[in-house]
Parts: sequence; C-alpha cells; structure tokens
Amino acid sequence: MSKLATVLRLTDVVKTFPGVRALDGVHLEVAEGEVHCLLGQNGAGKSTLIKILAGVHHADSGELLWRGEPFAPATPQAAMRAGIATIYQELDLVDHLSVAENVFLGHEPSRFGFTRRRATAAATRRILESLGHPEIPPGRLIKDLPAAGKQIVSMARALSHDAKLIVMDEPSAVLAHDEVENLFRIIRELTANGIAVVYISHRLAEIREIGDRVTVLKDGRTTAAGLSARTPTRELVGKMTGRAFEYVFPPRVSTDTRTEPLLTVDRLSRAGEFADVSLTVHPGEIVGIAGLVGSGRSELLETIFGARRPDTGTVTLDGHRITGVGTAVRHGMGMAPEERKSQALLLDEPVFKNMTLASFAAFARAGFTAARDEQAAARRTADDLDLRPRDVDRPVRTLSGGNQQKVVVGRWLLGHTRLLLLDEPTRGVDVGARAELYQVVHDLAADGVGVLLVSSEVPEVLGLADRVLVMREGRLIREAPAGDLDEDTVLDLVMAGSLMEGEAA
Amino acid sequence: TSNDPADTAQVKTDTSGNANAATGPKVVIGFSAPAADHGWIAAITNNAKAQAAQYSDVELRTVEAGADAAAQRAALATLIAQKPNVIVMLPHDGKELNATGLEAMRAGIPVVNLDRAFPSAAAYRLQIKGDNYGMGLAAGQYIGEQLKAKGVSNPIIGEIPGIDSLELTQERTAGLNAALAVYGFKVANRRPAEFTADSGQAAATALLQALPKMDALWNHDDDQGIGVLAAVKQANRGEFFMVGGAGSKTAIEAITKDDSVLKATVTYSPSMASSAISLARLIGQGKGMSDLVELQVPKEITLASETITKDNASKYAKLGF
Amino acid sequence: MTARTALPRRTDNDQVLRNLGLVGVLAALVVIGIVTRPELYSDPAWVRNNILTILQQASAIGVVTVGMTFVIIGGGIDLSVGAIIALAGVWSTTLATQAYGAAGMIFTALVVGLAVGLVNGVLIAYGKLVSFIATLAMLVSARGLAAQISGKQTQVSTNDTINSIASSRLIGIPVLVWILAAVVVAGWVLLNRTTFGRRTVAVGGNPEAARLAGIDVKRHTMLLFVLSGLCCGIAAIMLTSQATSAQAAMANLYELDAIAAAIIGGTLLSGGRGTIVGALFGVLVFSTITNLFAINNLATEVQNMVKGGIIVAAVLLQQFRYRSLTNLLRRRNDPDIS
Amino acid sequence: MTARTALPRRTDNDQVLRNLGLVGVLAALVVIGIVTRPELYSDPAWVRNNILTILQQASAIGVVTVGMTFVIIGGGIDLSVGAIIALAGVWSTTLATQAYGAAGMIFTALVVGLAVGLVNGVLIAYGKLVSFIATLAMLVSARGLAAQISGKQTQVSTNDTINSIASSRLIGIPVLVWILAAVVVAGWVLLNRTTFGRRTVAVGGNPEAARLAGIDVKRHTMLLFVLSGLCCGIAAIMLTSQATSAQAAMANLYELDAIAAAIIGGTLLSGGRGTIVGALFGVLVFSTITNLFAINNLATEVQNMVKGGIIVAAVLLQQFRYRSLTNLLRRRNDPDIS
Ligand SMILES: Nc1ncnc2c1ncn2[C@@H]1O[C@H](COP(=O)(O)OP(=O)(O)OP(=O)(O)O)[C@@H](O)[C@H]1O
Ligand SMILES: Nc1ncnc2c1ncn2[C@@H]1O[C@H](COP(=O)(O)OP(=O)(O)OP(=O)(O)O)[C@@H](O)[C@H]1O
Ligand SMILES: [Mg+2]
Ligand SMILES: [Mg+2]
Repeated sequence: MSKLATVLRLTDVVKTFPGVRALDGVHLEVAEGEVHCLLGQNGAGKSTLIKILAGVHHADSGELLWRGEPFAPATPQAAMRAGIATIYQELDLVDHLSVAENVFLGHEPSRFGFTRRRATAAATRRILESLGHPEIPPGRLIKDLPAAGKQIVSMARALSHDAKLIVMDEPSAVLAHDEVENLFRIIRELTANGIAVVYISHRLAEIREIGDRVTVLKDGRTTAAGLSARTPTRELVGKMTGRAFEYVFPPRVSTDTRTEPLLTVDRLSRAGEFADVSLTVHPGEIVGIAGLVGSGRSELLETIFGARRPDTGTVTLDGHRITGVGTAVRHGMGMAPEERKSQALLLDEPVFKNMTLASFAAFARAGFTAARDEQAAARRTADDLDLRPRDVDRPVRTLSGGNQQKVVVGRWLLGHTRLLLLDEPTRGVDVGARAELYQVVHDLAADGVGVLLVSSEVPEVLGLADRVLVMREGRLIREAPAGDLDEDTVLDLVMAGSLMEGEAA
Repeated sequence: TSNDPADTAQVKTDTSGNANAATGPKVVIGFSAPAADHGWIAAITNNAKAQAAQYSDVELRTVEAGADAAAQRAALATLIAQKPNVIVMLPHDGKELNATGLEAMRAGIPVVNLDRAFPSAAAYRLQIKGDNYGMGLAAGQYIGEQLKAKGVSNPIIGEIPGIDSLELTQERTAGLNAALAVYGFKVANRRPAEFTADSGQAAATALLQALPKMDALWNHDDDQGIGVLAAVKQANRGEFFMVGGAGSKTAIEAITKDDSVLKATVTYSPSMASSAISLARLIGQGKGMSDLVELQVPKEITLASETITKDNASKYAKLGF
Repeated sequence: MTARTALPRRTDNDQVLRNLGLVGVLAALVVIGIVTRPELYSDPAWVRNNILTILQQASAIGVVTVGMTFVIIGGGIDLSVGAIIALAGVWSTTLATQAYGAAGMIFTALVVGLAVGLVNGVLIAYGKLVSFIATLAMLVSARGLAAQISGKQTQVSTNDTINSIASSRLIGIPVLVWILAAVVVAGWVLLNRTTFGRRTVAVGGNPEAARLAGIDVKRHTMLLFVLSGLCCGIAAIMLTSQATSAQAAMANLYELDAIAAAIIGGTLLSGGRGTIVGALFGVLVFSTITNLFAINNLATEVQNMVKGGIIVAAVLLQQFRYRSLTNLLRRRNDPDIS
Repeated sequence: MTARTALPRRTDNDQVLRNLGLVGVLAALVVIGIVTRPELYSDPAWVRNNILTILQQASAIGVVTVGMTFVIIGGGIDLSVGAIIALAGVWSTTLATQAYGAAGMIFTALVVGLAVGLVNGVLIAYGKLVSFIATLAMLVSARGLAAQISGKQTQVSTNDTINSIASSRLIGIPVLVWILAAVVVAGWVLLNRTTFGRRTVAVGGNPEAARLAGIDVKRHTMLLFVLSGLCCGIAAIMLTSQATSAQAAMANLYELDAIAAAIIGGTLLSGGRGTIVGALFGVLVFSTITNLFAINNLATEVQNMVKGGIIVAAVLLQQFRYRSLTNLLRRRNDPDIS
C-alpha cells in the first residue's frame, strides 16, 4: 500500500480554539487509493482536523501539501474544487429541500441559472443506485427521511463531487450492520478507482476490516502515524488513551425477575411505526432492543417516554400511568434520545445547565435555582463519564460529538432516575468512554435502576443486556435472555427488509 | 374630548324661517372619513351623522376608511359603485385621494371635500376647509401680542406640532412662523407629537428638558395637549403660557378655570362636518344657500380660525368637542 | 418496492394542503359576503368588478410580499419595505425626476429600491447586523430621508403615463393586476426552478449546511435584500400611480402586512420554508377581508376587532385541515412552537 | 486545561462585553450632548434632572421591554404590547372604572393585561398559532376594542392618586423610575436565578430538548405571554399617569421599540438567549437618543435619518468591541446571519 503516491501530507498542524488547543502538532500522510483511518478518543481533534482539510477551519500553523502543492482552502468551496469532499459527523442537510437538491446543493446542474431538475434527479438516482439505495426517491424531502437515509444522502453528496479524496467522519455511526457492509463495498469501489478515503470511526472492528493504515490522535497530537490497520488492539488503544485496555462488558450478576416489574408496556401501537408491543423492565434489569435501522425502535422509546401519544395501549411505571413526558420524568423515567443536537441539547448553554436540564427544579429551593450545587453535581458526573474537557462551564456547542453524547447521558445520572431509556447511547463514543459508559449503566442497574436500551450494535446489546428483544418492522418477534443469543442469530432475526421499506411504491 | 362620547355632536337645528329646511327630494349622501383614533376625527364623524339625522330627506351611508389612503381608496371604490347622490369625504390626504375624487365626479357624483384639499379643481364640487395656516397665524399673533405686552424682548418659544409628516402640520407651523416673524420672534425648539396624549407628554417632557426656561408654547392639538399639560405639571414648570389648538371641551374648560399654563386655544372646528352634510344635501337637491344670492352652493368655503381665551370661552363652550 | 417517478416531484403535500386551507378561507369570506349583501352579489357585473377591485388593491402589497417571502425563507426579515416604497415614491415624484418623464420616474423608483436593498443587504450580510435591527434602522432613516426630500409635502405626480397605469386595463384586466401576476410568476419560477431559489431555501433552512456546500451565504443573503428592495421599487410605482402622488408617510405599516401575508401563506418565520403561492393567498385573504368590511360598512373599531378574529380563524382553519388530513397518514407530536 | 470558576461565568462573558459595548454607546451619546450643548451640561442641577428625565421617559417602555425580552428568549414575539397597553389604559379610565378609585383602576389595568396575555398565550401554546400572527391579530383586535370602549375619545383620568404617580418622587427619584427598577430587578432574578428563567431559556433554545427533559413547553410558553401582558398592564398605569389620560391610539408602535431594545441589548430574535440588563441598556440608548435630539432641536426628518444611523452604529460598535476582545481569545467562523 505505502508504495502508492502520497496525495496529502500534513506536518505539525496546530489549531486553537479559545481555551482549547484542539490540534497541537498533527502529522498525517494519505496515499492514493488507500483507506486511511483516523483514530482517537472523543475530543482528540479528528473532526477539527478534517474541517481544516474541508476549508471550514483554518490552521494556525503547520504545513499542508495536497498533491505536492501547498494547500490552505479558504472556503469549503475551495476545498471541493481542489477535489476534497467531506461527509461531516453532524449531518448537514437542508430539511425542506429534496434529496436531489441536497445532493447537488451548491453545484446544481443548471442552465442559465435554471435548475435542470430531470438531470439532477437522474444523476441523484444514479448515485443512490451505486450506493445500493435505489429505493430513496430523489424527490423526497430530507425531513421525511429516517436518520440512516440522511446518512446515505450525505454520502451521495460527497460522491456527487469529482473528488480525489473523500473524508468520512463517523459515517457508520447511524448505520446498521448490513448498511455498514454496503458502505464498505462502496469504499472499496472508490479506492479501486484510486480515490483516497480518510475514515473516522470509533469501532475498531470496522477499522480492521476496511482500513489500510491508521493514524492515531491523542489530545490533538499524532501519537502514531501510518500504522498498519492490523496493529493489535491493545497497542492501538494504548496509543489512543495512554492506557492499555480494551473495552469489555463487565460481568453481570443476574437480576431477580420475580420482583414486580418497574415498567409495564401493554399492547402499545402507533400506526405505521410499531404495533402491539408489550414488554416489561424490572428494577435493576437491563433490557436491550435489537433491530434494523428504521424498525421503529426510536418511536417505541419515545412513546414509552410519553413524547408521542400511542394509538392504543398503555405504559405503566411502578403503578403510575404514563401520559406524557411530564409524568414520565416526575416518576423517574429518563431518556437519552437518538439525535442529540436537535432533541437533547441547548448548544449555547454551558455543560452543567444541559446536564441539569431535567433536574434543575429538584436542585432549586422555592423556585430559585442553585447553580453552585448544580455545578458541583455536574462536575461529579463529568468525572464519572470522563468528559473532555472537564470544564462544565463551557458551551456544549464547543464539545466534540462524543462528549456531547456524554452530557446527554449524564443528564439522567443526576436526579432520581429509576428507569433509563437509552437510544443509541454509544453512537460516536470512543472505546475508553464506552467502557466507562457501560460501567455506569451496570452501576445504575446494580442500584436498582431499570434500563431499556436500543442499539444498532448487536454486540453491545448482547454484552450489556440481561434480556434481549428483537424488533422487526414495528413488531417484537423474539424475546430471550442475552445468554441464549449470539450475534449471528440476532442478525438473522432482524434481516430482511431495507431502509425505505413500507414506503408507497 | 370627553369621557362620555354620547351627544357631544354639533348640529344646526335651528332651521325656522329657512326655506331650505323644507323637506325636499331624498338625497343619499355617502360619507367617508379616516378611522378615528383621535378626538377631532371622531367628532367629524359624529357631527356628520348627527347632522344627517336632522333631515328626514337625507340618508347617510358612511364607509369607514381604515388606516391609510389606500384603505380609503378601496372603501370609496365600493361606495362609488353604490352610486350615492353626493359624496362627502375627509380624505387621509387630499393629493393621494385626488384620483378617487376625479373618478367620483366623472361618475356624476358631486364630491364635497372636507378639510384636505384636492389639487385638481375637477375632483370636487365643494371644498370646506379648516384654515391650518390661519390657525398657526392666530396662535402666533396671540403669543406675539402677549409677549409684547409683557415686554419680553428675546422670548423663548416652544412648539409641539402633531404628526410632522402631515401637510396640515406643515401649514400650521408655517402660519406660526409667519406671525411670530412680524414681532421679530422665532421658535426655539420644536418637538412633534402624534396627536395622542401620551406622545404629547413625551414630546413636552423632551421640550421642557431642552428649554430650561421658556416664555410661550404652542401646542397644535388639544387632544395631545392633555399630555402636554400633564408633562408641564410633572416637570413643575409654570413660567410660561401655552396656547392650544382645535378647541376641545377640556381645553376650553381649562382656559375658563385658568388654573394651568393653558391660556388660549385656536379653533379648528369639527363642526365643518355638520356644515358639509347640510350643504351636500342642498347640492343633491340643487338648491343654493339661502343667505347668498347665488342659486347654487359655492365651490369653496374656508372656516376662520378663532382664538378662544378666558374672556370669550363661555361663547365657545358649546362648540368644544 | 422502489418508486420511480418520472419527475422529481417534491413532496410538498403539507404546503398544498395549507394552500387548500387558504382557498377555503377565501371561499368562506366570499360566502359571508354573499350572505350579508345578496343584492350586490346578484349583479354579475358588480361581482366581476369587485373581484378585479380586490385584486387591484392587493397588487402593490402583493408585489412587496413576494420579495418579503424570499427574505424570510432566506432566514431574514425586512422591516423597511414600507419606508423603501415611500423613499422610492417620493424620489421618483420630485419635480426634478418628473422632468425626465415616465421612464425616468420608473427608473428612479427601481434604482432607489435596489440601492436601499443593497445597503440593507450589505449591513446584514457583511456588517453582521441582525436583519430585524438593520431594517428597522433603515425604516426610520428612509422615512426621514423621504420626509427631507419631499419637504413633508405630498408630491403630486403630473405624469399622465404614470397616473394612467392604475386606471388602464389590458384584455379587461387592470394593468396593476397584470404586474402582480408577472411578479408572482417570476417569483415562483425563481424560488422553485432556479439555483437561486434552491440556495435561498438552503441559506434560510440551514446556513451552516449551505456554507459547507460551498454556497456564498453572505452574498446570497445580500441579494435577497436587494430583491426585496427591487420589489419595493416596483410597488412604489404602482402606489404612486394609484394615488397619483407620493409622500413620506405612504405605504405605512406595509412591513407588517407583508410579513403577515407571507406567514399566513405558510412561510416559516424562522426561514427555510415558504411558498409564493401561499403568500399570494395570504395577501388575497387580507384584501378580501377589507372588501368584505367595506361592502358591509362595518365601523372601523368593529372591523379591527373582527379582523383579528378572522386572522386567527384563518390560520386555525388552515391548520385544522392540514392536521386532520395528514393525521390520516401519520401521527406526529411536535410542539411546533415559535 | 480545566478552569474551575466559582460561579457560572464563562458563557456570560460575551454578554458582559456586549453590555459594555452598550455602555460605550451611551457614554458616546452623552459626550455628544456635552459637546453640542455645553451650556446645559454646565448646570449640575440640570444634568441631574436630565438623567432622571431620561430614566422617567424610559420607564414605561422599559417595563414592556422586560416582558418582551422573556417572550423573545422563550422563542416567541409579542406584537400586541402597544395594543394591550391601550386596551388596559382605556379600560381603566372609563368612567365606570374610575368610580372605583385608584385601586380599581390599577386592578383593572393589570387584569386586562393578564387576560389579553392569557388569550395570546393560549392561542400560541395550545392553538399552535405562530406568535407573530397571533399577536398581530391581537394588536388589531385589542386596538379595535379599545376604540370601541373609549368611543374613540381621549379619556381623561380624574383620579389624583393615579395622576400623581408620574409626578411623585421617592428619595429624590421619580416613582416611575422606582417601578422600572423594581421590574428590572425582578426580571433579572426571574431570568437568572429561578427555575422559570431556566425553563424560558430551554424552551426558546431547543423546545424539543426541553420537552424531552420533562418541561411543559406549552404551559411555559403560555405563561411567557401572560408575563408580557402583565408588564403591559403595569406600563398602562404608568403611561396613563404620565398623560393623565388614555386613548385607543396610545403606546403606538411600542412593539417595535420594545423588540428593538431587546435585540440591541443582545437578545437573540430566534430565542434561547438574552439578558434583562442588555434590554434595559437598549431602552436607555433609545431614550437618550430622543433626549439628545431634543436638546439639539433636530428636525424630525433629520432626527429619523440620524436615528437609523445611530442604531446601526450602536450595534456595530457593540459587535466590534465584542469581536475585537473575543478575537484575542479565539477566532470563529460562524456566519451568524438571521
Ligand atoms: N468551535 C469550537 N470552539 C471551541 N472548541 C472547539 C470547537 N470545535 C471543537 N472544539 C474543541 O476541540 C477539541 C477537538 O474536537 P473534535 O470535534 O475535533 O474532536 P473529535 O476527535 O472529532 O471527537 P469525537 O470523536 O467526539 O467526534 C475538543 O476539545 C472540542 O471541545
Ligand atoms: N419524520 C418522519 N416522517 C415519516 N416517516 C418517518 C419519520 N421518521 C421516521 N419515519 C419512519 O418510521 C419508521 C421507524 O423509524 P426509526 O428511525 O424510529 O427506526 P429505528 O428503529 O429507531 O431506527 P434508527 O436506528 O434509525 O433509530 C421508519 O420506517 C421511518 O422511515
Ligand atoms: Mg468528531
Ligand atoms: Mg432510532
């Protein structure tokens, strides 16, 4: 691999944000036609690095060479013109434009300023087909697509440019197992055509499978450059964290399911989303829901939480009927929703206020907030979750994606949560923090908190949960103790069906 | 101005011994005035209605004219379509409604313009105007005389006009300046209000702050004058005298009582609306004004602006609105 | 499973339903008119004439609303439209300008509109002022300048060509209505069929995404205000022709009417969504309400009380239809508060 | 790397800098005053009096702006404030109400303000109307009702207690200024130190996140409009006392002034961020501009032209200070267009 020509070379790149040295001497060399993986903990500076490549941020110092030429893209446009396309970690699509319009936003096929809609649609359809998703209609508005569909559109957008280098910032985070396979197929096609790919992911298994070489960042510094993707996990993790461990699922003491259930969901249905779902969660029990992307798990969770009104069925928490989010929270239910930016965070507010968003009233005395107490509590939680930076006063906006996720989870560790609903809790969370998060979930369960977990990562569901429910097309099709299932069985169960299934043909 | 809107209208009821009083052919009079957010305009509409009610041979069709010239044009378009015998209108702005006046006249409907002149003579049959310039002139003369009598040589004079972008305000100010010039005086500071009491208070407060000492003040409008007087009191000032404008009931009362800085007011009477209805009826019936030799109503009538002081206030008490 | 539509039909069902709702509101207003004044509505000539009158009265504000809709979709707001009209109107009716004849007057109005829009746009896009503040400042300043230029006098237009615009018809339809139609069609095409339109939606809907897609967000924002200014210039000519005059206080509070019409038409005040057709319906609703009041000769204060109620009812009705229809397809629970 | 500050400072820095910028603007205005009218400023008694006058003239609009700031931070807008003041003012000065004396009048004004705010709030929170439209409709309706109640007359207050509020002082400071101070302090505490304030920021910043955190977004939205209505009720009494009268057209365009003051003070029009202190400064800037114009006897048209310029300059200056200072710490790239 390394025989191939180097297309991109970064030397000693530095980038500071107020109070943070996000990049502090980064080296990176990417060769033609290779998949170069960037590895690093949350906040290590991966997204910042690729945003410099994309012309979004500007390096304070350091040297960038793009195909041998000094390179400093002033705008995203300049970077694209140079042949660098980017799929950002935070999906940046326009809700009220169609799929096709989003794919070609900024470089619309046009004649005298008039958009060529047929040509745009046809080109979009071609790209979507090559991505293995011919079922996504180019005319559909983005807001009507599920999260995974949006990720596909983001990818289509990057492919719509005639790029020599495609940067992918955690593209697999919202994708399910089969989707990731599909993604890898596409990446292989790209590299076969000599296109270089910079690939960011927290899943080491993926890096093993698709990556050629790995560059590891730690605290904004390159700690290892151009390692083989087959480097032992222990070594990679060591470079990332300075510690040498790999995450493992802590051993579980089996819970006593003979106690009264904490949560009882009885024949819950919402038209078009899920039907006839009944389940229970006992105190101290972790129940995992496995299923394909788009199988309705998020909607189910939101409905249990009272954020959506069910068509039929009831939700009971410890004898209390849940009729809305208000009653849910009051009776000790908490939820970390799927889309943190739009559903969970006040981006301009400090970390501690985000953490106490559901509990500030409990801290308050006679309606007056107790900011110091909140800060102290938030700081403890930040310690528990290894939040980086550990500063609870900075706006959440300035945190890396993974750390934002920790803030959302942290919210429900404060206060008196007795049942925690987690929707993709480790999406975008690095290995170190993941292990800590798993430990936190276990500790909670040990304290008698019930946990209902949705995750697209089957090993996570199997490793963390006591009991697993498998969901397909809005129905629960299997329930079993985690020990009775293995990854292949679960994948078998959830398979069949694809992203836009159920859409009008 | 008064807290009970009931029956403050000015109507001419004494019709004895007047041939024109006899019931004639039925006349449908269309009437349009701007939306009243001000006592004077409200009085115009009230007077027109009350006067029309005096005649058994008059049917008044009022169309409310909304907030601006465009709205009034729209309202008048529907009125013209209903073909009344005569239209009496107080336009938002004479020039902006000139086209509408022409349209009505072309449709064969005589137009009586109240207060705000059309530039084109073909756009109206009769024009009844208050005398804005004359109002300023009267106020200026009164102020000049008083100050001369007191022997003030270099007087500081303040002015609080109404909405400054209106042409009528400009005419009033021009009249004031012309009259003061005769005495060699001029206005030291001018803070426009908006014909409302709260804006009058704000403008007066600013003016009083800018002029720590003042000799005389003309406030164009008695409605906003309520606020002006309040501001004077709140600032604990009283070294000057004030002249009002329009001739509202409260102003006349205050002048009579003589317990404030308000010593006089110059009239701009909404009674013109009553006159307009009477004359519109005559136009509709093809009659002339009985005291004139002419067979028809004349084309233009301008009301005189009179000065109300403590001495003659009792005479005007009835006319206050 | 795979849907292959021949044309990229954008699934703007919501919007179509909303517009249907507005048509319902319009129909309801007409029915009220018929019920309350049957004798007028029994005369077909009057009805035809009344429709044209409504359209004509809606024409100038309609043109302004098209520009406003673009600005709002693009994430901004333009409070200065009324003031721009006044300035453009006053400037084009100074004696000096009138000496250049109709062409000179029209040219002046358009250039003034453009120029003021450009100043707005530069302040907002490059000066990074919030559009609300920048255009509010412009509102105050432009009206001040208009008062200065006009000497606070109403300036009469003596140009017959200009004055006759408002009274002329083409194939039985008033010229002003033709102008409105032209602007609406042009606006629709611009929004839905050009890159400019796509970018407007992107800039308003997700400025960060637009920037990442390589769109020059600042330049585009500026252009939106220029467009709005241009529409004001056109409206200034239309209003001047209707009033055969111009003055500093003309087009008073047009900003509120235009914004209200755009929003009632389904444009999101926070940007990123909106339709020209909806905006037109919004304008027509207001214009029809005014007409309804006039033919029923409601007192102004009653008019106002009722008008507020009708606005609320119109939006509720629109929402109701929208919801009940879409609920058949799906259930959602968004609070949608703004 | 981790800074442990005793109090939640960090994110407030921007705001403090912005407020400093506004203080700079105020100082500049005063300096202009001193330079242009040195003879007035040389008299300490006049200066003291002038400051009190400026504060007094800012008092009613200041109270309204506090309520408006809450509404805007909470993601809404209230266009009906001027109309609510008019309705509350007119209602509390009817002969019938005045018969109940000062207490009756104050009670009436507050209840009317509350009630209208409640209607706004219910329409917006539960009727799911956009606040711009709902309060615009309320503006029209409330002024109509006020005109109806007052018979379009200016209603004189004959109650000496009410009338004397505006002319009374407490420890040398006008009572109106005390009221403003009380409302500002209460507003500051409410926003920054209570759960209500925290909810307001959450509801405006990200309603969905607020909802999923268990906050009753609808109820809170409603309460914000009630709060604004209440502030209008207070302002109605203040204005009535100042003008010793009330009428349907009073407090004209207060909505624009209040929104502008709030935004100049650093409140985000799109919600989720804002400060009471900034809003107060915004009001004071406007009030000081008016005062500056008065003592220099500027003509209205010039005044307006200049005023627009000052607003722009104030915001630019504020931003400039803000940027140049923060740039020392950081470089950002956000387009920040709204
Ligand atoms: N706009 C900004 N302002 C201030 N600090 C920022 C900003 N953007 C990023 N940072 C900081 O820079 C550091 C690197 O962040 P970055 O997003 O690059 O991390 P990352 O490696 O992509 O993490 P993750 O895996 O969680 O996505 C973090 O400490 C983050 O808080
Ligand atoms: N806004 C929307 N409009 C229409 N359909 C939607 C919308 N959001 C989701 N859906 C549909 O609802 C179904 C369930 O989607 P959802 O994303 O909740 O599934 P999920 O199991 O949580 O998958 P994920 O792993 O993406 O979270 C899918 O068929 C999806 O297409
Ligand atoms: Mg990242
Ligand atoms: Mg999901």
